[in-house]
Amino acid sequence: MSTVLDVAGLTVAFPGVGEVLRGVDLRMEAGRCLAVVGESGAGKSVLARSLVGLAGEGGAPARVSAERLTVAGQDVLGADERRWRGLRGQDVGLVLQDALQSLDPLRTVGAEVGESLAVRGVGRAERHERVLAALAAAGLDEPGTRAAQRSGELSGGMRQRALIASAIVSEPALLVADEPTTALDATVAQGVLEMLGRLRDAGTAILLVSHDLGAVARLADDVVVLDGGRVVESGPADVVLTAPAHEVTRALLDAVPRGSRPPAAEPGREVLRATGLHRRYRLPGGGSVSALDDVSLVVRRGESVGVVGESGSGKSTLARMLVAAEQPDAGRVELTGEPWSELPERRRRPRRHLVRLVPQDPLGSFDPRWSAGRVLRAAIRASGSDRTPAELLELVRLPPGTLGRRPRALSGGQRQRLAIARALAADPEVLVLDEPVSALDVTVQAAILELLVELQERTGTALVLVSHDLAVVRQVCQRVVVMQAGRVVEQGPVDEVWQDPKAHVTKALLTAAAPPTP
Amino acid sequence: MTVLRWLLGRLAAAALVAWVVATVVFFALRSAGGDPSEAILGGPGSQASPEAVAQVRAEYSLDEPLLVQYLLQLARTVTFQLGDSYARRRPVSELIGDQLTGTLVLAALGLLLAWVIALAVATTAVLARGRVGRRAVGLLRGAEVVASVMPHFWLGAVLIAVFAGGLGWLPATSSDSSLRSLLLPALTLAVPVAGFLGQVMRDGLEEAHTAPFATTSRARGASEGRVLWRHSLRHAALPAIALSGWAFGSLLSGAVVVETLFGRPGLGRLLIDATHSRDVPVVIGVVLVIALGYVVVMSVADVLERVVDPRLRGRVEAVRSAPQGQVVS
Amino acid sequence: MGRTAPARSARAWQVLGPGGVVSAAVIVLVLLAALWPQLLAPGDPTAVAPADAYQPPSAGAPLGTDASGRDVYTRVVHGAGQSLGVGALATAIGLSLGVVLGFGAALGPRWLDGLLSRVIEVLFSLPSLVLALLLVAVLGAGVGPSVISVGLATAPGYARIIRARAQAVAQSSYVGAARLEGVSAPAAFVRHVLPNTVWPLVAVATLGIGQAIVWVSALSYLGLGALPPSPEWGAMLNAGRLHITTSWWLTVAPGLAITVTAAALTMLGRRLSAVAPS
Amino acid sequence: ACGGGGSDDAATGGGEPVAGGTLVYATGDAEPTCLDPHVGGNYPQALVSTQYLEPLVGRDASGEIQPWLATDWEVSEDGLTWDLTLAEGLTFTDGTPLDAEAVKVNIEHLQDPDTASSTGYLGVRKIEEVEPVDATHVRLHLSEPDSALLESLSMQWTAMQSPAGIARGQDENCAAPIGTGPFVVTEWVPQQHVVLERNEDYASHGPEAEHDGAAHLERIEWRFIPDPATRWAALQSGEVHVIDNPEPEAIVSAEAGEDITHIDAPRPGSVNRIELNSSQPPFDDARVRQAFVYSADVDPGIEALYQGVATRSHSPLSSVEPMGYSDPSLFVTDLEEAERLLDDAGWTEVDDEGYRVRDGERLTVRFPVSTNQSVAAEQALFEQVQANTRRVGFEVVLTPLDLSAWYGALAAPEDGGENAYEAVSAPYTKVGPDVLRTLYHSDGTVPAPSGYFANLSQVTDPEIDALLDEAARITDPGQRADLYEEAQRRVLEGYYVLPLYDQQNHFLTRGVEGVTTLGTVSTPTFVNARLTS
Ligand SMILES: Nc1ncnc2c1ncn2[C@@H]1O[C@H](COP(=O)(O)OP(=O)(O)OP(=O)(O)O)[C@@H](O)[C@H]1O
Ligand SMILES: Nc1ncnc2c1ncn2[C@@H]1O[C@H](COP(=O)(O)OP(=O)(O)OP(=O)(O)O)[C@@H](O)[C@H]1O
Ligand SMILES: [Mg+2]
Ligand SMILES: [Mg+2]
Repeated sequence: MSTVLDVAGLTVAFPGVGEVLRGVDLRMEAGRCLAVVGESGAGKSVLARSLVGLAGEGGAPARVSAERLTVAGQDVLGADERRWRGLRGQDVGLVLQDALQSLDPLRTVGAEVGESLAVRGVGRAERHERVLAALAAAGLDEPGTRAAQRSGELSGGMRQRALIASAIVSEPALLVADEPTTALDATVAQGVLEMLGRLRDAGTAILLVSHDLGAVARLADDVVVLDGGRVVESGPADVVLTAPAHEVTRALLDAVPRGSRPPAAEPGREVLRATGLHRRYRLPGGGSVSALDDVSLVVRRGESVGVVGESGSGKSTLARMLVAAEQPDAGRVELTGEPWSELPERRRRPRRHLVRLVPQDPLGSFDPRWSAGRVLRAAIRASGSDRTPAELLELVRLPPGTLGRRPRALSGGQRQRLAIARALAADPEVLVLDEPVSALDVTVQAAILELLVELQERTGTALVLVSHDLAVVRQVCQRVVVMQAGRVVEQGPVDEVWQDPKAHVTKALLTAAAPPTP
Repeated sequence: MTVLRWLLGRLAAAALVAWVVATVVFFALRSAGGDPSEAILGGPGSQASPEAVAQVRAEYSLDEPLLVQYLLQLARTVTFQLGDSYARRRPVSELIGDQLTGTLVLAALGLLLAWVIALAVATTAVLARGRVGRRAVGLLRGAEVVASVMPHFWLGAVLIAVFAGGLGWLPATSSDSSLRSLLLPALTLAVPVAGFLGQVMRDGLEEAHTAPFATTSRARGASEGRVLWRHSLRHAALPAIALSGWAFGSLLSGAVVVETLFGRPGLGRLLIDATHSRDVPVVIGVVLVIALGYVVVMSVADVLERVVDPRLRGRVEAVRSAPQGQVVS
Repeated sequence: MGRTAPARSARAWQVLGPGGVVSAAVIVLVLLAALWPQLLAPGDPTAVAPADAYQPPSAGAPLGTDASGRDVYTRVVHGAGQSLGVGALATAIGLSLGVVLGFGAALGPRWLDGLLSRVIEVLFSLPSLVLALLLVAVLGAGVGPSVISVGLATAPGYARIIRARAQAVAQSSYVGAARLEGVSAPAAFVRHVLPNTVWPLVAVATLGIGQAIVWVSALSYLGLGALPPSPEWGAMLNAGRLHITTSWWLTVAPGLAITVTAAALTMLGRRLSAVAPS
Repeated sequence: ACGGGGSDDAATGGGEPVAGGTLVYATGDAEPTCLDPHVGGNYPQALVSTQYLEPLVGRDASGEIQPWLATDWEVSEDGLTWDLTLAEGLTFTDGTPLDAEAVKVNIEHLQDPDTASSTGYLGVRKIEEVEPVDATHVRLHLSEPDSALLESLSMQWTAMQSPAGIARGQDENCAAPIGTGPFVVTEWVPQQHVVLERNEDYASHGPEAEHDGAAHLERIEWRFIPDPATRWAALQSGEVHVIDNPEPEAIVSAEAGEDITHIDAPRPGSVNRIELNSSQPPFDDARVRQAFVYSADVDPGIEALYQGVATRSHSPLSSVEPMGYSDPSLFVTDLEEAERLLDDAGWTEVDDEGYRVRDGERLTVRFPVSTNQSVAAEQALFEQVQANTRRVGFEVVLTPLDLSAWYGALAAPEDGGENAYEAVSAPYTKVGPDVLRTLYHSDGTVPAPSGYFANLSQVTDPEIDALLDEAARITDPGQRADLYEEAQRRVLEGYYVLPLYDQQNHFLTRGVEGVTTLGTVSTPTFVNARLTS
């Protein structure tokens, strides 16, 4: 087999930042898939970009040096911009991490996908044909229609596929795919991975950058673990993932949600009851979508309920309904046995502290001008509790120094903790969390989930956890509700559902959430 | 359907504009010193006989109560009957018709020049490489800011003194629509606007040029030039197009000064003269035309934005605003 | 907070960048001239000495003298108060009106939004100089009418920004979060919407002051600006313009004062708006 | 390079004179709203109409009335009947003969209220009836003797137009009046230019004409360029051949240079002066007026601002008026005396801003300035007056106003005006010393229906009235001069006015020779002009 990639001693530095890659060695053959894993900031994306000579994109110009740099069979050590241009798109395809913004929203998908051909002067007719073929190969239905659309008219999964199509349209020997599945929901991600598998089987070498070890396990032949810009471990995938030698690898593997919680000791009194909720939304182009269709749910004290489902299945709508941020078209929600959803806002206000929502995007939920301390003090005042901000920080394991900082100055994990602390200020009966970890790095995600479990055990607050990731739900919840197209299609104790899924969606979600080890 | 609604909305805006203009101008000029009958009878300071004044007052309903006069004026304006000029005794529509093209040509050339300058500035800034290049971009930014606060009358005076009085390359006055005679006034108008457009375009270009889609394009083997022309520029042009509506207003304001300075015929000069002589019909007419022109230009900008950005096509009204803080037009 | 002064200034440099810091320094200087002109120029800006007319810059008169032999430097310094005041006042007028229109449109009922949005659009369609001409015709020349008209002309711009901003903030998830905490609508307005809408305006207003100074000076060109003998920069610039080839300092001094001040305000405003949390 | 007013020995600025061609004239005066100077009647109209309309008589540099369209005139013993003899065989450019009937139509046109003629109307006010005797003889019947009649008829505002032209109606006649002049209006694009084509059949040569036959120039393009700096630059760059109203700076550098010729042609009538409103406090007290005059100290300012272009005047009348009387001894600068006068007048207290106060009233002088009429140098001079009079405690409030508002501020309160001035500068152009009657006769305080009146000092002195009435009746030049001198002396000694300088009327020419100005209202005529290649 031919060597597609041969890199030795690749070092990349940025002025003012320092070295972000330090002597990286990589080697891969055609028809193989090499996965690069590592924590956020390890240098994975820089590595991916370096392979097409675009290391310095989007910032200061990079200083790149290497002992050996052979890409797609060509020695590009010290290559000038012209050489690189000849290589890019033709011999190497790159799929950028920000899939949703990587297609020019002003141009048609066809023009975007065909660009690497257009650059090389391929005629219009041939280009069109090859674009359609690439779109089909990337697993998009109706390639003709898609080619005429613009990226804004495509869903996230479609965009990701179109982007991959644009990288493979010239049939490059090497495809570098940076996090091709992060933006996608589980079932869609599954499809994209399968497609990449087919490409590899057809002979394309794939360099897969990912922090999702589940995805890696399913696709990669070999794995390289990056940490702080250095390769800390490398080897065949099954070896590295089952018998990790380096602590970074182990930490990564540990962070993957695994295992489940024991069922709650005694389900306490009922705190929240939703009966027969309906909600329809009007769509911009006319018509309407049923976001909730006869959904009922009971939440008891001390219990934690997971709500899972594909994107758009109505999970967030349900969450908003529960905290009375929105009114149902039909059906009602009761809070601690008393009316809730049908009350006017004025009468709800005194009992608002009983339910709390932790929103998906914590940063947006903080007034940018308020410090963490002020956020907490306001929450305490609003709920009339007698906790102190310091206590709350302690509860979510944030250092007291956080009090004076603004939300922007906090990391993603810290922000999520602050959002939880704010919700806890009121000693709520129910805490509703909408995708609390989807935006976080695996290791941070693990810590937050742990915190949630611990909190619930300490305070007995009922949790409603909305997620598209069954593994996340399994780690925190005892009971799970599976939704599809606004309806509850399956519910029951997490372990039962996990072992014996009934609904089709549940099965799909489970495959996607399968842990890396066989 | 949406197109029809959009059109109706524009028409409603035009009618509203007419009403506001008529009201504002009428009361402004009527409460200003001086009497319209003077304007009619040969300008202020004329020594017309009492009979003549009385006759004119009756003829122009100036002896009616103010409210009646206002309603009469309103009825005329909203139906776009501009009437006759007091001072020049010609139909206002004719007067404006004579002056309109000159001003439009001037404003259009000004806008064009502003775009050319702004484009040049923005692309240079984005393509600049190396230490010297960066330095130059820093200077360019400073120049943009300075240009954007340059008073027209001063800039124009300097241009005249240098290029006409001093070097004698271009005429100091501008009377026709030949490029030679338009160049200096158009440049005077263009520079401040170019300063703003340049800032906006450079910001947009810098953002678009580092956006993931630009990187992706490079990863496909596209050259810098291709990335610029096929991708980044279109994005950068969007806010600039939206701004051009505002810029038009600014150019017309500027035209008042520039036309006087260069001795160029046009609406701006007509407006000043008419205001000075309290020639209410002319002032209403000119202001109305300017305001409606603004509505038209805004609509054109709307359409253009939709041409460039298909994402906007579904929306009824595009988001547009003056450049940050550029609230005067 | 126990932060030391050097640390603070180091931060200012970081936050504002060199351009911003230089701009801030220029503005401080102009403010000083505005508030305490005697400190920088102890002379009388209106004292005439026809015998000394049109003197080029020299040690005695660093920026030369004008047609009436008045010291240009002294006049520029003493003009700062009026020019800056003019800019600030016009901006204040524009802002106050903009706040009323903008908040009304953003937070009022739908019909009010529709109505006010139209009003804003129509106001926008009347170029500022046109408004100014009308107003000066009514109120007579002088700084007052110029200020009011420039203020009026800026109002729709501010209103539009405020409307967009207030709408965004009102629909932001932090206001939503506060409402879900049981905060009443008026309280949420006072705590979140108002400050988050108004603070970013500080940056915009900074820019606006610079613009207003320039526009009021344009009115001076049409003979409608400040009353003599006030050393308003626009009036000085216009008077000096006629002598551009023979006594260049008469144009250069006030011209620089206007451009540098307006540019500094613009630069600072842009920096501030880039830095401000949004 | 300087050409005297009205003289022809101006330097040619090099180059050979050629026949034909288009001369471009750039005026800084306002664009007329009507090209017929009978309608309204202001200086801009006089400027342009000089090229196509001609008056009945002219005037030479010494103030002597000269024949023009009328070759001879005779006044009856009682001064009530004037017989004019018209030149033979003259026609207007539309072919209409210039005959007695035409004169009648013109005078009646001037007297028609619809025309709203101002200066022209005042000039022919006393004509009761125009009697055409035969084709070339016309008899004017006056209601009272008018020694200024010929002077009035020499002005551009009473110039003769074709009766057929007038008959077209005002709108049409305004666009293109038809006269006997060396040029014909062929096009008027508002705000841009008036195009004047040569009158090939020109025959009515006036006193300034130096050759027979048509003008040398083929065309004149009359352009309106309000900005003085632009006009000057346009002259320098050769876009235009003649500019008016140049800034003193420009005149000085033109004088220093080679190729630009300066024509200084002060306007007749009044001088530029500051009029002090004697009808209300504080200037109803002659001592306060005198104190103002004593403290104004305008000489250094005039020297510096006009750089020798303008000469200080001490007379109410222009230096081109032979009957002007001047007395420099009255207009000294004496601050101590000024202070004393103010103390005497009761303005003894001083407020914390340094202004004098009497009975709680500040010694304020409101001074509205017309931005359309006062050039920059003059406004600067007023600022100096403001600063100078401040030294003795006057507060002068200068208010720049546009023309309408300015007239509004001056107009009498009963006519909706404000009478809101204590000082004002309003030059008045009229041929002959009779302008004094317009400006200082108490009749002049009676406002026209628009509220405007010419006697802005509001002088109501029966003796002055009597002197001026008498002078208007008497035709003997010697007696007339004495009467006018006495009247002027009284005006000056009453400190009603602070004379500044002649009404500045300068022209700069380049690439053209033979530009002369009329001895009447000092407007330029291009009948002799030739472009130099
Ligand atoms: N153009 C650049 N200029 C300066 N620093 C950069 C640039 N690109 C990346 N870096 C820095 O290099 C380091 C590695 O970044 P990189 O994007 O490769 O991380 P990553 O492993 O892809 O992380 P993630 O999983 O979050 O995508 C980071 O500290 C980042 O801030
Ligand atoms: N405010 C709204 N207006 C219109 N449609 C809405 C609105 N909110 C939700 N929808 C629609 O309702 C459906 C359910 O949305 P919801 O946000 O509850 O899904 P979700 O399960 O949370 O999806 P995701 O996992 O992507 O967050 C979707 O089709 C969505 O487009
Ligand atoms: Mg990355
Ligand atoms: Mg959701």
